[in-house]
Amino acid sequence: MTDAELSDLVARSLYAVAPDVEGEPIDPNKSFRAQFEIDSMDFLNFVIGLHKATGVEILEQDYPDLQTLSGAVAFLRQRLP
Amino acid sequence: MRNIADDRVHLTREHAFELLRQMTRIRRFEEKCAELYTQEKIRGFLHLYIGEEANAVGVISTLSEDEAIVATYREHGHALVRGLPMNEVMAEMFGKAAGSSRGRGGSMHIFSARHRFFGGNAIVAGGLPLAVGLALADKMVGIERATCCFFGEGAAAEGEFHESLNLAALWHLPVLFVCENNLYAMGTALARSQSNPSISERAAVYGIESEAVDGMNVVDVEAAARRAVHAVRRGEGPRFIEAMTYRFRAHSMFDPDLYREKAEIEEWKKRDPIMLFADWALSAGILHQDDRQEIEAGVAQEIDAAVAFAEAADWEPVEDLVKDVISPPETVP
Amino acid sequence: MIEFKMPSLGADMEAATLVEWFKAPGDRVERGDIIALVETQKGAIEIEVFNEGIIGEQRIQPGRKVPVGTVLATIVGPAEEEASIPAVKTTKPVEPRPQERLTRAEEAPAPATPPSLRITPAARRRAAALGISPESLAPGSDGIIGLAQVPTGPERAHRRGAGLDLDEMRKAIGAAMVRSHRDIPHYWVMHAIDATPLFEWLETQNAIRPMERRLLYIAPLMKAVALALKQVPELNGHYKDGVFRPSPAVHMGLATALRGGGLIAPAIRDADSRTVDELMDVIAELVPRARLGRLRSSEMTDGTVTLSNLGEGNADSVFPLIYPNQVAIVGCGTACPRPWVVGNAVAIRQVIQVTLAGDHRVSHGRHAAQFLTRLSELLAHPEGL
Amino acid sequence: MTTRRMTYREAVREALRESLTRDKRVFLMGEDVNRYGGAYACSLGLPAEFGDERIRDAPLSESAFVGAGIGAALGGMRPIVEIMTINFSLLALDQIVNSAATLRHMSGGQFSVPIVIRMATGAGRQLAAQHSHSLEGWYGHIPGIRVLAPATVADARGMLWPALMNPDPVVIMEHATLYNEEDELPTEGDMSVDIGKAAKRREGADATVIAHSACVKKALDAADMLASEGINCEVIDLRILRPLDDETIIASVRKTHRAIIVDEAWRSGSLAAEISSRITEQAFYDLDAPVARVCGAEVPIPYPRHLELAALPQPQSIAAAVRKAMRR
Repeated sequence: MTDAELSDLVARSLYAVAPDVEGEPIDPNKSFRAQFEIDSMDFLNFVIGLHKATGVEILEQDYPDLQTLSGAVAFLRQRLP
Repeated sequence: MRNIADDRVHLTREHAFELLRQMTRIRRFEEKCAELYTQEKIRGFLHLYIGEEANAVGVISTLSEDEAIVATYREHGHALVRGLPMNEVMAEMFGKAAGSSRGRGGSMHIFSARHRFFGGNAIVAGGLPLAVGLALADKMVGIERATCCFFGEGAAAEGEFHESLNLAALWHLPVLFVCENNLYAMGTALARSQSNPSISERAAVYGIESEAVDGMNVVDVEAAARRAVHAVRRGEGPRFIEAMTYRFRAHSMFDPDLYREKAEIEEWKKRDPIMLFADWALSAGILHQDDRQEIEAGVAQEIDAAVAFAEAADWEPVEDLVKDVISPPETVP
Repeated sequence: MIEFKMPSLGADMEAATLVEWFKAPGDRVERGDIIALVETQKGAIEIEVFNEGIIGEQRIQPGRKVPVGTVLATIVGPAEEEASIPAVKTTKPVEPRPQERLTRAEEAPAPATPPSLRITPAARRRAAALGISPESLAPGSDGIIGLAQVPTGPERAHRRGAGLDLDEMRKAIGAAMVRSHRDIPHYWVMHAIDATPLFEWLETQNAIRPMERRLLYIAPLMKAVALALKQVPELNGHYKDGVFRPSPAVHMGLATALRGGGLIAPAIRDADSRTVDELMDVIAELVPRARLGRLRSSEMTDGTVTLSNLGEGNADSVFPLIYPNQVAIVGCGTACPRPWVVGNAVAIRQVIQVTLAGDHRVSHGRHAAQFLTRLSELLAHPEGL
Repeated sequence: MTTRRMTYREAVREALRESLTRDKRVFLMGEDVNRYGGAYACSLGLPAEFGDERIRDAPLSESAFVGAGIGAALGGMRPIVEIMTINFSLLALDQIVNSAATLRHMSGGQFSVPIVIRMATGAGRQLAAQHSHSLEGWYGHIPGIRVLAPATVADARGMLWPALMNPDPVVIMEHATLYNEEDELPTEGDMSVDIGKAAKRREGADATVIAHSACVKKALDAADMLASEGINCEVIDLRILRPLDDETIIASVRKTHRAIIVDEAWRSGSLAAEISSRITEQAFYDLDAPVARVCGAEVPIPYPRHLELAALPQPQSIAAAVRKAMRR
């Protein structure tokens, strides 16, 4: 999967848990929380969505790596076979 | 014992005793009601029958128990003679649930289905069409009995009086009309309201055999009623009795009696039906002084019991206010 | 002795004037004798006596107007020279009272719109259900706002605060809080709670749970708050029309911030009787729905208490205002590591500062303290939740 | 199921025949019901079948023969009393209001008065100011009686028997312009209808038109006109004027949010006023337009055709009221 495809996948997972922000541009280096007021509940749903889409196991200690678009893409690239 | 089969009066000691007892019951009952009214135990309108007792007693003693009675708002006496227990009548006067109409009617609306006593009608002449209809039902079904309708002379001014007499005569219906002519429709003297003061003559123009009788003489009333009711039962069509009578009390409790002379009232009181009959029966040796005392004592006891019963009875619960406006749903198909 | 009173001769007779006595004191009277003449509004009526005896005192003199029931004279009974017989009782009948009006006038709602606004009742109701102010709606060409002028549902929503007009929501929150601040005598009691056991328990739980079953700390926290409230009924229920009605169940409003500035507190019914996992499921389903403006009306109105958790920001503590007509709100600050005395040593612990705001018309500080103590006990043993 | 065509008048006659046949206690009494055949020919031919006793001509004594009907009902019969027009029924109002309606309650539940009183009502035949009025609402005011208004041939056929079996007084209002209306009815089977519920004569989502008697047809005509404009009316036929079937009315108004009440009677103090009140009492927050009324003009009904038409609700005036409620 290319970075562009991974980026798209992360965005879609985000929009799924926060449909009211769908279509808004995402700053890759800014935290989701700061940009879109994503809280822990949204974040948990987002993480579950990523897991379902990719099959990647995500532990609680991985959460800090997933706070931004670029971080999430890097995390997935590393974990995906 | 009530003898209804004969068309003549047989004044046995027993019968005389009963006539006097019934008149006395009405008199004492109503005197008690007047007292209770001033104490606010009885409210609404209270129309007393005092002075007119011979009519209800004379007429009703000729009727069988299944012969319907339709009466007016001055009907305590008729209800008592018909056999409604005094307790129920008194409770009705109080407005208690143990009353004959569950307390809902009061003095003017005493009803009893089991005594075929159809009220208690406070619309002047309103009862006449009902009596005609009851008689019509009997005639259509083929039951040979009379329906007896009481009303005052004031009713003769209403259209319903004339319509009903015409219908009863036209259809040959078994109705006994009894006009208790006490000379005053509330405060209006007969002569001030009627071009022809003879009510029985009016009945006659409809082809109804009619008779005027001394309403202060219970024997005369009974004799006339016996003749009439037998004719009615025989299928000879309606009969009409005009009983000339007088009420000793005002129209209702709150009536200063401005419209008639004291002397006139005093004159009529000399013809008090109870006094007249008692004096006659005593002098004729049919009744004795002891009988009078026995009657008075028995009546006093009955009245005391009735007052106690009414006092102790319950009010109908307010939750039942709208009960029986129409039939309960389960009885409606 | 018998009291002879002005008789009532009709329901419309209230009083009468005594015109003349026909009997004098000392005269013997019999039942039925006419003893006086009175003038009523209907004319002069002779009044009779229902007892026998001897006229005693005549208390009212001719010419006086007296109400019904006034004693006119006394009558001494025949056997009464020495012994006195109790007077005839003339107690009033117990009148069946007309059915009492049990309904009370509802609290008149403050006029939400100026009287000039012409809006149909159905349109006003739909607007209210959608959280839309009637003033913000454009009337039809006839100047009337009808159902046709009200959006039919969330599908017409615009971005950010989908389905909800956030400006209007802000106004509504403002109005509720103005009312709260004006009408409710608040008090606040704060307590710092060591939540380390909670976070440790969560960490171990989440490590072994599949991802979909992972818990957020709001779920056990809510459960603990609900159980603690159950112990102090004065903090859970509604105060309306001067009456406090405690609620047997805890329906917990969860203050939920909406993207774009809105705030809403949908109610989670029976929070006290659900398991932590059930609560987690409900919250996970409810919060996204709230953000889309797709709450059910019962969820908007059923809360018996509110929980306001600022745990995700950097707030040490919060002093919230009660949502009317509730009587308490629980505010939680951010859990953060703090020095904490454990036994005789100082340790680093995860501490949450919890504030209880109560309505002084219903409860006072001691109730708050009871609640906070109980909450702290419950959080010390999260496995028991 | 086979059907046959019959008029409203024939339906009334069939219902009379059925009742007289099924129950010996039933008899018909009224002015000109026998030799003449009934003022509206409803009893034509019945004397030959049932005799003069049971098809009983009465003199022009409304009070006495209605009162006699009440007495006969008390005496065990099941009388049907016909009053020629509702205007004449005023002469019998004393007996209906003071006796028939009161006896059960006033006697503490001892008596019931199972009488049926039929009368012709309404305008539309140029009979002017003493034969044309719609006073049904006055009867609807009185507790203790049930008031029926058959608007269809099926109701004219099916209401009489259940009315006779009802233990309380029932007044049946037959609109004089309906006697010649025709419809298909089954040739056999029980024709009895329910006498408790209103009926939905047309389903619609935009506005509820509530009518009774002859106005039901006018309301349906108006609904047809409006359908071509894209407005779908629900038409409720009240059928029973007392007790009113609030449930059906309110459910419909809750759905459509608009109510238009059609009543041939005068607006002031009318049945329409009563229904309007009930709607605002029970469905205020569902309303998207003020409750509207289309009523008779407040004049004695005049004789000339054009003035009589102008005095009564018409499909055009009903449609106009619906459009106004729709803000069109």
